[in-house]
Amino acid sequence: MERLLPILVAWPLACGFLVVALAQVRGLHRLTGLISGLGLAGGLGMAVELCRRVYELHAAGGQASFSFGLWSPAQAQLYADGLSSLLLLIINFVGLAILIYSVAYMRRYTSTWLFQSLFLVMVAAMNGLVLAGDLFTLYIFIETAALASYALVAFGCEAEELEASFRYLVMGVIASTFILVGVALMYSLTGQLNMIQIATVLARGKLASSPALLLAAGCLLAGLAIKAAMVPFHAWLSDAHPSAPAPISAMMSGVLIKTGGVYAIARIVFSVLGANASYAQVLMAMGGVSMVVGALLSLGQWDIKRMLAYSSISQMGYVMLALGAGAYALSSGAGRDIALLCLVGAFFHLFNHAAFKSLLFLASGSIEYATGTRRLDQLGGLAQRMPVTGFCCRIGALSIAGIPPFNGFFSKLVIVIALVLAGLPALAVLAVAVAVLTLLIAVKLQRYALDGQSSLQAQQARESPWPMGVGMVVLALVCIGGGLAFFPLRQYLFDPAGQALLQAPLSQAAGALP
Amino acid sequence: MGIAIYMMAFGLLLVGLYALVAKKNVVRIIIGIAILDYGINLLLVLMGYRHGGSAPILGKGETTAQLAARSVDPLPQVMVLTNIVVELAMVVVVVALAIRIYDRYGTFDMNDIRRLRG
Amino acid sequence: MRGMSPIVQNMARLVMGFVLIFGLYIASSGQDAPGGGFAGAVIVLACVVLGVLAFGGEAAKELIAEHRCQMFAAVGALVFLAVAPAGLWAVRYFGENQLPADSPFRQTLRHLGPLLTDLSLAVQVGAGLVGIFMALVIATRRAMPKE
Amino acid sequence: MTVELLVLLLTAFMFLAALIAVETSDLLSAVICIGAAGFALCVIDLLVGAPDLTFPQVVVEVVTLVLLIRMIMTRQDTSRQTPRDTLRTAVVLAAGGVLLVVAFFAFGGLGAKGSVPPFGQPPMVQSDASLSAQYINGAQRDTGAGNAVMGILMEYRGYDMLGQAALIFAAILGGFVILRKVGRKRGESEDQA
Repeated sequence: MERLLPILVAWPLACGFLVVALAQVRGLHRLTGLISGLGLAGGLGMAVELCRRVYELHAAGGQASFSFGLWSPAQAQLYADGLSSLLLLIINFVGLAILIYSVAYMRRYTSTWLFQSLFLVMVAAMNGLVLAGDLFTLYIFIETAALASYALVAFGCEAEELEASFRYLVMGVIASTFILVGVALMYSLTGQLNMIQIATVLARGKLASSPALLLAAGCLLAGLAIKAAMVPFHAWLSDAHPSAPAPISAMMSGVLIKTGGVYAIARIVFSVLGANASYAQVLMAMGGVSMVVGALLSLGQWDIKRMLAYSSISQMGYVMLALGAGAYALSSGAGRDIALLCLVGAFFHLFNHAAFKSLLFLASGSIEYATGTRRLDQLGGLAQRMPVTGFCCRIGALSIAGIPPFNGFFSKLVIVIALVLAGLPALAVLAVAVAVLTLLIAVKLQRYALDGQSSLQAQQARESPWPMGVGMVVLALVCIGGGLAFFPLRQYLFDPAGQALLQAPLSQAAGALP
Repeated sequence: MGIAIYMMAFGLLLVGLYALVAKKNVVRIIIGIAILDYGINLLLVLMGYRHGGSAPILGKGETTAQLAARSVDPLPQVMVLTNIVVELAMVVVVVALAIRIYDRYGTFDMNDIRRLRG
Repeated sequence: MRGMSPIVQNMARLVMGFVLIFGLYIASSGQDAPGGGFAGAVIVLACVVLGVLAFGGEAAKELIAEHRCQMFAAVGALVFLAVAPAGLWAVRYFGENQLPADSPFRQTLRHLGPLLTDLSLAVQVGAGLVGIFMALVIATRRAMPKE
Repeated sequence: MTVELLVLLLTAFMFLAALIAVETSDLLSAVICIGAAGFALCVIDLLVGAPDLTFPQVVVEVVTLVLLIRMIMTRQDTSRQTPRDTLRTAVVLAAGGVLLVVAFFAFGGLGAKGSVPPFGQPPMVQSDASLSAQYINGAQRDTGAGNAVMGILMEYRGYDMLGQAALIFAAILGGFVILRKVGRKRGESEDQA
């Protein structure tokens, strides 16, 4: 089983290399789409298998984790537990749906093999990122995924896209510098790079609240907060995400900011630094502010993709708030069950957001494909002209708004309940208020794009090609099914993921202390 | 003296950060990226230094224990080596971006390069 | 980009061969001395840069086509993916098994894996970077008339 | 002691060169200053026992310089001499000041406790349990590499090597993507292509 972990990175990567090689051979260049599909399908299969194994171990009550090191387990560079396997499932599933969509969408661009190859490299890097058990490996893969995304944002080579990519790259370089300074300081302080070993050294408590640890943790968290576009550092996201081709917007908003930002923050805070009260406050403050500011900024936009990009900040705020509440419950002695509920809420919302935000970005891409514009005030009446896109867009909008049968409602409900139980009723009220704001955003999207009078552009719109429809319908089904299947999903995916963070060695050690 | 050296390395990082955040010229921003990379490489390689240490390469007839007793820390060097690859990768992408931006906008001035937020 | 004077061209012709050999040496000697695949590849790139500066971009453009560079980069990367695990396995197997440490067979095999890994990495990085450099040269030339 | 003094002088030189590169008005001098800083870094690498780093550092340095100089020489810099962006400068200076003060204490200034090990005493020296002590003690036995840096890079941390290969591949493809002449197809051929 451990041997599966490097293959999860190497297989999509090999397919990505193969795509470029085949594209240069006459007669074989038509195979590139198939090869890239195989790359992601293989990744998805392995992710499902990993989830199954992790669940079996979890159900048996044992240590539900695998680690893979080339030499000795103490130096393991790869580590998989419930959280990693959940993220792997999200990455590969959403990636596959987006790839199917992009087969048709990318026909308007040149050199599509470069797109497919970069997409696969990005997915492989994200797989490696969530599997990293070593801080420096984490850094390398964050950097690889980011580098691929810089190039993909500029894929259209138009002036705006190049500009957005440049601004994004500058922020990315600042972020990765902070991350690497943090990793270097952490190594110098503890003499280790492996996360478990660092946590063990830190748990001895010699370094507690020393300025050096403050600097190291501060650099790491600041760098990752830039990657996650949390509010003081959110400026790049609203340029980069809308400028990319729609499949890449979907991938970045739906998956990249979660793996490179939120996942890495959760992993480092819970598994390496130890979830104490001060980190909990930092996370909750960051999450709460992002939630409100993101929603307010989103409401004022008239560009569909820009509106969706700002709402990503807000929704990631929810996840961060729930993670912070989990850390708070853990450190304030409210009990592990409540902490677990907070984390389950966070991961459920992360899962749902990956589905509905990718869906909405794909739908907006489809609208742009058909009408040539993304301005809400130039659209209208698309529900009749483009039935499949309209239907999927409506489902995505209802999910993000938190209307009951869809998945967004349930995850927000879990988060609100968990916040109340954790003794943070004020934040629960804030979460409900932001949910109302999000509802307004969804209403605005539907009112101007789908309903009402058809504008000039919208009257000539035709339904997009079928691969785009397939990609959207798959994600829409997840949005419908995710809400109804909360309890099985919780049992099979979210509980192992939450336990993985709570079971981290440091939390145990901290629990043992008075 | 050790602290002074480390502070210089941090100062280098801050100069790079300043160039990235406050400067308005594409070339100067690229220079800032290069400075940041130098700062990081410097910080890492300094963290691995040991008083009177020498390169971690096994001499003729030397045992591993003797090597471990005399050499500098090899792990930060490995990190720097990897980071140099990252640096070159960044430079390739950012120079390509800058050239294309110049093609499209006809300038290196970020004040004129702002069609976004329109 | 035009070429430089004949003196420079002759000197460059003389030096380029040595630089190329030096790059290959560096790429293949990472095991016991400073060097490695990446360093070797970048030295090969420096050789191409020298050639382009001396002889001009036109001369190199026909020799180094973009699709060929992409091809070589991808094939080098694929070989790297195939060879690196085998090399690791070989190092590990011959590091742990019972053959005497100084037997030439074991020494050879032990070094072969890392050597191939280094060389494939050098092919990937070298071909790719040379291709990018040529693309940059062409892009630079296109910008010239604007002055 | 002499090594420390030399390293201090060279880092100060790098700092000054970087400052000049950022502040000078001429772009070409800026690029040359940054080249000087890079070569100072190579000398530091040699001084502190890291000859493995000098090769890649020098060559990457030269390639960067050539790229930047060609980029500047063929293009006119039409950027205006705008007044300094005071808000951003103030933010950076404030954040940088805080960072420097924290870093000063983090590196053991004024005898702060629990600091980063002082210059000249890497974690390897402090304890045998540290990662690099484990690596260096096993390098020759496990990997047969006389060069510990390469042994670690290629074998102990072989997985990073995979990440590196992916990273440089992404950069190469990214370069090709960005330098394409045409990104989007236009006109009638859109729907059939």
